[in-house]
Amino acid sequence: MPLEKGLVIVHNRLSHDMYQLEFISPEMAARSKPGQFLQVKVNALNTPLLRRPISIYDVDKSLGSITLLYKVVGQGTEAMSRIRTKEYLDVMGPLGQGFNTSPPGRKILLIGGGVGIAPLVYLARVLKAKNYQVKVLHGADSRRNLVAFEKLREIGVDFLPATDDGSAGFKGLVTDLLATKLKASQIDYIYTCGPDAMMKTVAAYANANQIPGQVSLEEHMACGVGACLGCARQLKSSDREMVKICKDGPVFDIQAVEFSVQGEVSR
Amino acid sequence: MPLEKGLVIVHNRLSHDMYQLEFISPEMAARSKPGQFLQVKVNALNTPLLRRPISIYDVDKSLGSITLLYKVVGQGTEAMSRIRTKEYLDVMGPLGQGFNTSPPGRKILLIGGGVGIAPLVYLARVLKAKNYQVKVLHGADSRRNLVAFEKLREIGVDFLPATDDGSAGFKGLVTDLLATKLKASQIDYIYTCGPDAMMKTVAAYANANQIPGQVSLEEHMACGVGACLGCARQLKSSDREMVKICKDGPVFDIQAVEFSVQGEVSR
Amino acid sequence: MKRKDTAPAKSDLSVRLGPLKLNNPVTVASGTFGYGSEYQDYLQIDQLGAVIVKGTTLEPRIGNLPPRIIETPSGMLNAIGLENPGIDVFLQQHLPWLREHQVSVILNIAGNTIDDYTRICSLTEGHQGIMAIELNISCPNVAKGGLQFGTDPDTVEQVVKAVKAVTSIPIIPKLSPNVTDIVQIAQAAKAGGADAISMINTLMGMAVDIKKRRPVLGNVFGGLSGPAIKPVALRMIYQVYKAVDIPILGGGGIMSTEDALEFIMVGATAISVGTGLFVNPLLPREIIDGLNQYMMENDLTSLEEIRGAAVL
Amino acid sequence: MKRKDTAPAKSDLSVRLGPLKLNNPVTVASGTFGYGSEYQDYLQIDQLGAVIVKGTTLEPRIGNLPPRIIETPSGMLNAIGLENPGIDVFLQQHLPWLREHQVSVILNIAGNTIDDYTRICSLTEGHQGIMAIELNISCPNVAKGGLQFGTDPDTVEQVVKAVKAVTSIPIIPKLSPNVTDIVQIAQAAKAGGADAISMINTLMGMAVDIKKRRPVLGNVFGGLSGPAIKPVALRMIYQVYKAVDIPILGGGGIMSTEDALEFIMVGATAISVGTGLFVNPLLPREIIDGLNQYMMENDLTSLEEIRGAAVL
Ligand SMILES: Cc1cc2nc3c(=O)[nH]c(=O)nc-3n(C[C@H](O)[C@H](O)[C@H](O)COP(=O)(O)OP(=O)(O)OC[C@H]3O[C@@H](n4cnc5c(N)ncnc54)[C@H](O)[C@@H]3O)c2cc1C
Ligand SMILES: Cc1cc2nc3c(=O)[nH]c(=O)nc-3n(C[C@H](O)[C@H](O)[C@H](O)COP(=O)(O)OP(=O)(O)OC[C@H]3O[C@@H](n4cnc5c(N)ncnc54)[C@H](O)[C@@H]3O)c2cc1C
Ligand SMILES: Cc1cc2nc3c(=O)[nH]c(=O)nc-3n(C[C@H](O)[C@H](O)[C@H](O)COP(=O)(O)O)c2cc1C
Ligand SMILES: Cc1cc2nc3c(=O)[nH]c(=O)nc-3n(C[C@H](O)[C@H](O)[C@H](O)COP(=O)(O)O)c2cc1C
Ligand code: FES
Ligand code: FES
Repeated sequence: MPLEKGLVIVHNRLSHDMYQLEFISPEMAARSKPGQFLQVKVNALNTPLLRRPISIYDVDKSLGSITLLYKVVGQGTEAMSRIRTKEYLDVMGPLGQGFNTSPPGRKILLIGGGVGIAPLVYLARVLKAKNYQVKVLHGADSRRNLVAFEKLREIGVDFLPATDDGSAGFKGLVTDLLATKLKASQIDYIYTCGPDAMMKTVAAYANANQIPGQVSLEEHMACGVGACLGCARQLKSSDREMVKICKDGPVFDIQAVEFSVQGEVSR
Repeated sequence: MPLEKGLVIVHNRLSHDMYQLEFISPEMAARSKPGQFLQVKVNALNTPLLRRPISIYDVDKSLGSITLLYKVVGQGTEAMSRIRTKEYLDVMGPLGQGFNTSPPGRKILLIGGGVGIAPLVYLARVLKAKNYQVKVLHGADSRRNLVAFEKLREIGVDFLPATDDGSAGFKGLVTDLLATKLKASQIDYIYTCGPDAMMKTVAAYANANQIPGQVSLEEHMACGVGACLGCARQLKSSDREMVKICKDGPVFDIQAVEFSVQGEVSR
Repeated sequence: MKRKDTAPAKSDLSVRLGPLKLNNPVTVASGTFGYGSEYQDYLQIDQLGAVIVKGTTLEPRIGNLPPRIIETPSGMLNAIGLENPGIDVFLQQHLPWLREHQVSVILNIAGNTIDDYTRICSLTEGHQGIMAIELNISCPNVAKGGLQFGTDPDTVEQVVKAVKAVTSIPIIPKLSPNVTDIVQIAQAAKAGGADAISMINTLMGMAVDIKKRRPVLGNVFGGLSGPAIKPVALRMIYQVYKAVDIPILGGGGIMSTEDALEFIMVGATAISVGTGLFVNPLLPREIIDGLNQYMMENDLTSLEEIRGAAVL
Repeated sequence: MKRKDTAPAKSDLSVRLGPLKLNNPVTVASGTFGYGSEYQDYLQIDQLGAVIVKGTTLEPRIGNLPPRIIETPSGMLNAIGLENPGIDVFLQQHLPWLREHQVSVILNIAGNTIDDYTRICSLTEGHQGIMAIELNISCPNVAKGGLQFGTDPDTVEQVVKAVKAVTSIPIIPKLSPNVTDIVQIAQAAKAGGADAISMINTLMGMAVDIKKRRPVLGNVFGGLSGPAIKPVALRMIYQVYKAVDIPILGGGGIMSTEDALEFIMVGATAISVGTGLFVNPLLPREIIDGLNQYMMENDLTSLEEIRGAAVL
């Protein structure tokens, strides 16, 4: 079912502005791949008008549920935080191309910044089940926003946090943790998702060390299915054609993307 | 304070579509008179855009609280029903001219239809405290929507319900109850609020029996304070001037109003 | 093929939009439905009254720089910039797919000059499966100093006349609402020989990124669509229905069956759903069902009975 | 009076709107604030940059039949029909009250003919306390076949010229957005001698009561205001700011300080709050405070520094 009203069974506030929502949709859960996303209708008022793209954070195929992790940043996510358990979530998906879940090599590094950890958790679960050696780096402002900690421990991956205030793990940027504490020779493949500045640094590192990998990009979306051409973006300034983030992405090869080609909208 | 963020202390569903909401605002409570109303902002999304006019249903001056009784009929009242206790209600008021609380005579009849009972309850309380003999007629579809029953019993007035399905009190229209079971000579003053058709019948009865009284009218509102001229209405088709329901009313003398001068908007 | 008469409780939703016979009045607006395949998981597209495909030009276009869309109160601005693969690719790749799926296709075309429009129309000759051509005349018209084609009555009449001369396919000019007098434009379209008119296209608007102190959209201006513009769309259709005898394909902010009924009651023969698809991809189907139910509840045998009913 | 320099952390919000010096750029839009007294429980009206009073005509008018307003997505339609007590009552009853309250008053006037406008202006001569006159030229113009005054550049120029000839009070024509080319209208206003222009008035729209199968509003059409129209307002102000050298009093859907900043960044010198007042009667005060804070955070000494900053 590409459109679902999924019963909300869990909706928790994890930190000041981070929430976790789990809903039931066995078919959607069965079809979801790491890196894909859903278009969520946050309320019945048509305000905000458009659906909001939210990554698939985790899937429980036995329960037939999908979990989302989101951060309240504006009126859409604020309205979303008001959805009650036992209500039905109006979602479209799974949408987009997910991550490559058969990367070359064995030693896999996942780097998430902030809520950018969301698409990497289900990826970690799938890679781990395929017996890859998975190491996850997660950068946050402080300990209380390392919200994926428990899931990652349960999945059983190697977890290295970095916090701005040093309240847990490495004190500083997650990219500094990468540069100073890891050996490039020990990494076969890199996945990253987070703020543009972070992904830019990670991509430079990957390219400098000739490590293949993938990134997950964001762009404002309307349809989410490739029909409106609203989410177009040039991957490199030299590209003549644009890609549709919703349909051709949101995941792209790390080498294919040039960061700072254009800025994000700040409002 | 004509604008208040009042702490919501009670918000209950009373029947299928009727809710009762009590919030704290000592100053607003102190200033409120029966028949006045509030302009309620139902959420923070600006959708619906305009505030919703809701009558003052009851006031507890010692607690400093105001209670509203409302029926969910559209997206505004639906959004209102989602306000949680401990949140703050954004309200303007008290607005408009209330009922005459020193009516001539002693034997006072209040007739409410459906949620039109709302402004009559606080009126009953005030009149009762002034030692008037108060009789309240309330028409509803069935017993479960006689939601003001407990408050009226507590106030200690004579209460005569009428229900369409006969599940409580008189079986039939409240206007038939009035016509068949009451003696006009036993009524010194009439107040009424409810659907136009009901008020029209009550007004005809009052006029035929030369009983003075007041009605509470409704019209779509924007400002609620007399600034936009949006809620204008002709009281009689012969009137040259229009009145502003929000500021000149919502209460008017029963003799001054001709019903069916114009229809309500049905959408 | 004969329609099954055994289907339970089905009203006859068919409408005649000028020379076009549609099974039902519900179409999807150009630019919001791609070339038809994008929404196939959500809708059985052969159930739609018609599919109006993405605006197509003579040559391929890469469109505007991002950001291309931004949400606004009850609406959105878009400045896609007519990204499309060009008419040849449409005719060779997309049209066969649409034909296979037995969809009624309305081709939406755009150009910078009258010549562009006539050349695209000529190219479509001999290709089966295009039910009508919708002329998007809201593009900047270089010859007229940057104002849009659709804002000048004379140009509207000329462009319609010119395309009518080169094709036998019914022509539906799509009117821009960014004009002083929509009736005058509709009259010009009719004078040019239009078979029906489509209205409204987007209102021109913009948004500012106050942090960056610059326009949000890469293109500065964009087209405003969605529920925000519904009151303007209804007003313009009302005006045209009252003054000009031409069938109207109406849209602008339709989000529900009730909205569709408003459009029909001010005179629209068929309606289009655009931005509403993004919010609810099942909307066209829901409106078809909703209209069916409305007709049964109100004992209507044809939507003709309520068309223009609210026009005084 | 000297301004107190001891007040903590206050930016200089004053602006010059042509010949007018306003303490701050925040005004309240005509027709949404009555004659000033209605909102006095909510706002200290002398703190406003200016109060633009209800549209006033030569003779009293009783206005349109109800319903006069209806909510729409992120907006509302109004068809008040210029209910007002006439210019005499304004001058005798309302103006003295406003003077007493030390408010900067902009009188909004409307008429059916050029003569109406000049006669009202003449009547205001000799009355203290009117800082400027806003000309509402969006009323139906009988001489021009029912289209509005504000939609024809020649008429705009004529009416402005005519009123400038009879009064020394600064004149601010208020432009209708229901036009093909707003720049042309603004140029005409300037050519007529306007001291500033005000924009935008409401977009013409309507709504249908599908149960009754008739228009909702007693007047059929109404003016669309509120956040729904903000993108259109911003676009038009951007266009005019870029092309015409005239100060702009901008508004249309302003609901927050951020909205006000968008208007200033596309070129508005002052802004007006209309429909937003109904939602939040404290809004003008909140915007004044918000702009003050913005100036401090961004080290601005004058709003001049960001005016038109987003115009490319
Ligand atoms: C493929 C994809 C996956 C995502 N996954 C997650 C996730 O798992 N968890 C999470 O918290 N967030 C995720 N985001 C970001 C999330 O979509 C935005 O934070 C959200 O749309 C903001 O909506 P708002 O109304 O709260 O904020 P506002 O800033 O008020 O939104 C205003 C407008 O901007 C758009 N917008 C704002 N930020 C973004 C953004 N970063 N990307 C795209 N559109 C944006 C909104 O859709 C809306 O149109 C994802 C984005 C994309 C594109
Ligand atoms: C003075 C006054 C006192 C009122 N007191 C109460 C009360 O105590 N309890 C209660 O349940 N209702 C009361 N109402 C009616 C209440 O205001 C409407 O039911 C409510 O506005 C409907 O909003 P909605 O969005 O849920 O419905 P919708 O029908 O979706 O509203 C659409 C539009 O119509 C307007 N509207 C709809 N019905 C009415 C109406 N009857 N009067 C005015 N505007 C209307 C809304 O404000 C809105 O603009 C009162 C109305 C007035 C004028
Ligand atoms: C993303 C997007 C792209 C559009 N592209 C086109 C187009 O290529 N050609 C065209 O004539 N109209 C185009 N439109 C306008 C729509 O077809 C429609 O006329 C308009 O959006 C109003 O309807 P709505 O409010 O239902 O969306 C586009 C609209 C949107 C939102
Ligand atoms: C109820 C109402 C009455 C109005 N009356 C007038 C008027 O008398 N004269 C005028 O020039 N504009 C009038 N307007 C238009 C407003 O002044 C303003 O230009 C318009 O509403 C757009 O701004 P807003 O979206 O902030 O409301 C009125 C608007 C409303 C909502
Ligand atoms: S969001 Fe519509 S094409 Fe990507
Ligand atoms: S609601 Fe504005 S005058 Fe009554």
